Amino acid sequence: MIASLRTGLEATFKGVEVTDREDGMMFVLAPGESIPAVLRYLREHGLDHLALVSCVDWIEEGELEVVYLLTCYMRNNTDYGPEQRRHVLLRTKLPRESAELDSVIGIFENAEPHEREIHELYGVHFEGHPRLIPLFLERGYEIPPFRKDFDTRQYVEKTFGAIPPVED
Amino acid sequence: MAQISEIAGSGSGRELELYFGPQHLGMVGNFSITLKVEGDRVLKATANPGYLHRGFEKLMEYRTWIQNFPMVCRINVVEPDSMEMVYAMAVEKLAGIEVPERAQYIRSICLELARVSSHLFGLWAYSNMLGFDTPAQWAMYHRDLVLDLFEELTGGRVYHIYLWPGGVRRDFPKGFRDRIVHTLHSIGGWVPDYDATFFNNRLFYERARGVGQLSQEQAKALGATGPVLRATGMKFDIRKVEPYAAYDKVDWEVPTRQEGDAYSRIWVVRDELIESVHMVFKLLDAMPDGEVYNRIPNPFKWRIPPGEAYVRCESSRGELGLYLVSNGGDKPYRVHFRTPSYPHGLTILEKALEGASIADVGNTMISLYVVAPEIDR
Amino acid sequence: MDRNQITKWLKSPAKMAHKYSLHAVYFCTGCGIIEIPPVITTRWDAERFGVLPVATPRQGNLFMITGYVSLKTLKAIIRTYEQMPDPKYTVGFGSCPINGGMYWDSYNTIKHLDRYIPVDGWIAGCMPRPEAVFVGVTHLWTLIDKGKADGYLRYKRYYAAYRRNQEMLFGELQWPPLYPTEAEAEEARP
Amino acid sequence: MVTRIIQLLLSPLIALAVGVLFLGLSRKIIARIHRRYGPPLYQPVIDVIRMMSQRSISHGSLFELGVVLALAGSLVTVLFIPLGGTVICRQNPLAHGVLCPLSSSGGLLVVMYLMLFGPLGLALGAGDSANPNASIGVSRKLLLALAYEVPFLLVILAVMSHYRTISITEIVARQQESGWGVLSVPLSAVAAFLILPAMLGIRPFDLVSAPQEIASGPLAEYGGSYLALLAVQKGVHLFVVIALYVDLFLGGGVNLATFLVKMLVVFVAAEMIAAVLPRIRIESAVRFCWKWPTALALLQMAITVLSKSV
Repeated sequence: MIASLRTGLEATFKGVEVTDREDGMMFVLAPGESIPAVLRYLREHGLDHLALVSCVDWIEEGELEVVYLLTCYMRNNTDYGPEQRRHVLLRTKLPRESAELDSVIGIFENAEPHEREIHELYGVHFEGHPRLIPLFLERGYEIPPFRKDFDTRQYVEKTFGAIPPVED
Repeated sequence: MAQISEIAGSGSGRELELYFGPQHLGMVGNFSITLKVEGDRVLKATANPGYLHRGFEKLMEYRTWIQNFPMVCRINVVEPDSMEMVYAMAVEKLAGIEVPERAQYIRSICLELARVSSHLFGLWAYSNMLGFDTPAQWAMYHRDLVLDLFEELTGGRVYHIYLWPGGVRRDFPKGFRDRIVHTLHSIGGWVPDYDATFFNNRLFYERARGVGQLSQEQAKALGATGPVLRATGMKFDIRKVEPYAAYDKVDWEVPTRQEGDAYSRIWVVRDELIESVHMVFKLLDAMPDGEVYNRIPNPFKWRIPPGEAYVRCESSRGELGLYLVSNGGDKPYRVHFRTPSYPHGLTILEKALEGASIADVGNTMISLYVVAPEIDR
Repeated sequence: MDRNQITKWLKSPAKMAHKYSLHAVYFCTGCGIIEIPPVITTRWDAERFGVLPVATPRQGNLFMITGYVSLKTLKAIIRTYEQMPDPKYTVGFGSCPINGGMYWDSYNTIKHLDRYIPVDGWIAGCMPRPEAVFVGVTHLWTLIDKGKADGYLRYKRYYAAYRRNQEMLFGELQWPPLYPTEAEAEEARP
Repeated sequence: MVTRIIQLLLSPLIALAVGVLFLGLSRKIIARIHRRYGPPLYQPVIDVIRMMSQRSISHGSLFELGVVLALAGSLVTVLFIPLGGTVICRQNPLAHGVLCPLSSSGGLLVVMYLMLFGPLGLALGAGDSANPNASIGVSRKLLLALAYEVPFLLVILAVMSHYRTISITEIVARQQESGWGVLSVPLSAVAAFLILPAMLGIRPFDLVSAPQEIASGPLAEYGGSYLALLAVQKGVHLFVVIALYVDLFLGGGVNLATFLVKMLVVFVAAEMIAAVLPRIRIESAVRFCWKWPTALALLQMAITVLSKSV
């Protein structure tokens, strides 16, 4: 089934690049607008566990890369096959200045906090997300703190270093 | 008894906003839930994390590969060893380091001991929440016995920094094997007492039955793993699905339950605890002699070839994954931990608390095995 | 109770009662909280010395800040601290509240806790062992005896400076000042 | 007259001392069951002194009034309860040797009403603190009072119709002549023991002040000297409930010492059961109280009424 996944993906979607690695990892690169469709396709073809939504800031290329990591749950209780060891890594590249993506909550419900987190820490806007409010942070930052051009050491010196001791 | 809860509900007769945590005796960890309450019923629950956010993944980008070892274990204070394990595995995968056979066994033993201590902590938290003070105190004492083992092995009670890329930091000290066996036997001897006071107690059944119930379909859709998923009847365990360390070398069972409520989750935890103890005995018997670590290059000049890896292991709370990207430098380019409490504490908790009684808020949260620092990172 | 304690009890009952009835506000601010359950349970049993966790800040007089303090937590800490009735004692637990510890370059944790609320004593280490907690408590007894555990008085005296530091971090605070600030005190003066 | 005044002063003092001692004892017993050393017996005294010396924050006059009402209610109840002693002269209530300053007036019915002052005062004060946890705690407390009042009333009715009097002194005297209440109204005694933890507010019925659920409920906003007074009130309430149990079913006491020994036995038994049980939900508490204790009390009442009318 997994072998057919590659051909199926390439046949169904335009502009999708699939690469395989021998350790069981499959990399799928898709354009931003087809992400929900590809995710739905993958889900229908057995990859029903969205383990992680992550984001990488490739500052030199000027791109933010959003990564969806998919694996399978078991079909039955004796199902310990190589298929379970399969990881599919779906990624898409977005321009750093105007990073926007469609929300996938309709397909994987547990993507909701992940998308909120990426919105907060990387500044990617997710269209159709019901509550893009801060998840972790208390104060606002000019640059979302996980981007590579946010220098946390400089920031710490500027913010916390400026606060004087109370009594000496 | 619906009428009585309605009477209890009409006591105040209006909607209240109630903050459960962060400063709350029923809250394990620095976490907060905002509850919209009518009388004794929760109408809507909103998880409010971030009290423990330190930006770990950002900080790790500023530290070299080896400097990150003291960092990773601090993400989850309850079970730091699986954090070390997953980082060591990812680094080994990217750098292509082999691990000696004996080190694999020691790693497994270490992780299982950590699981025992973590489950005992969970048992403390859960029974303390319900007001079962006596078994709670015992569980905390027995956890301390396991921590004593760790202290002897690694020098630290809580943070061990023991699992190392290329193996483990040092071999077992002399006579350590007997002390493990002795400690685990003395904990095992208390299992009948735990059963009598807690697990077979009728009141535990009444408090936990039907609380935070999830069907297997719901659990899968919401990304549940670990005891939460196994309590719905699926034998999904990374140790079996994608064996690492020495878990494929010994024979063991994955305990499950069918109902998917707090009661079955805590029973799964109990069964796992016993299974882990048995597994340690089997691993100790099968352990070969030999080296315990392969030398790594000079840590100050250590560069790891570019690439990305997703590795996962089974912590006591579920699937713990690490997405690691290297750009060929001396520091990681991007680290992202997939922690099991993340879906449990944010998505599932909000779902499970809708319509629950206030008496069951902490009950549900702890039975979902949520650890706050794992969520916030 | 030995004999010279009885004279102390007769001389200053309030001070002695504060020493032997330290009710700690149960607030898990960081990973240091992992060593609190062993301290209060069977093996170390802090209740022998009257140390007991309580549910609300109104009932306590000891505030243990266990571990790193993120910005969001600091807000909760300040509010909790201000709700506690005087006299109250604060103990920083672990390296992180002292100077940031491991997280010295984290953008979301504060580095020096004593710049936002007064601290009476520190227990250093990552993690401090349960024994260290007991040593810390006995040191706190000495401080109370000598009248040096005066964090709550310092908070009142330097409230303007503390409030200024808090506002430097958070901007406008949502709650009113605990003590009248200098400007208000000026206004109130006839 | 002088004896009366001395008694009026003495019995609340005994209640205060013994009640607070019982609080300390309960902590020690539970610690020993946990395999801990436990705090010293006088730990509650230290706590009360400490709270008294802390700054108290008030939330309004009702907030203060509630505490006073609760404590006063409990202290007044003590005056109506005989604390040991033998009746000397049945005809002249004033000339008896029983330590009960107000034995001639009221009796069981007054005690029953006065015992409601505790919950009501707490409800009044906690309602004024505007803390949601407190109001949930109060609604639980009133519901729990409703739950245990039903079997309690039935128990008292059975006792009253068995002895054909409402005077507690009289009941005690009759027991000392013809055997304890445990033997003559056994089912009522069992029922009363079952609801004893609910009346005392200890496990498994400590859902009112459940610290892990609603942050100590009605007490959430109390601190300083108010909390000290409420701690004392808890001790006195403990004393009242157990003293009443001893008077109704264990034949009071020949003198104060035997009376206190009997109280100690009842209290330790209740605490040991409490130590191994968890906290239950309010629904289960109400269901429990209206099921077994009520059934037993009803049965005993039917037996008593039938045997008396034959």
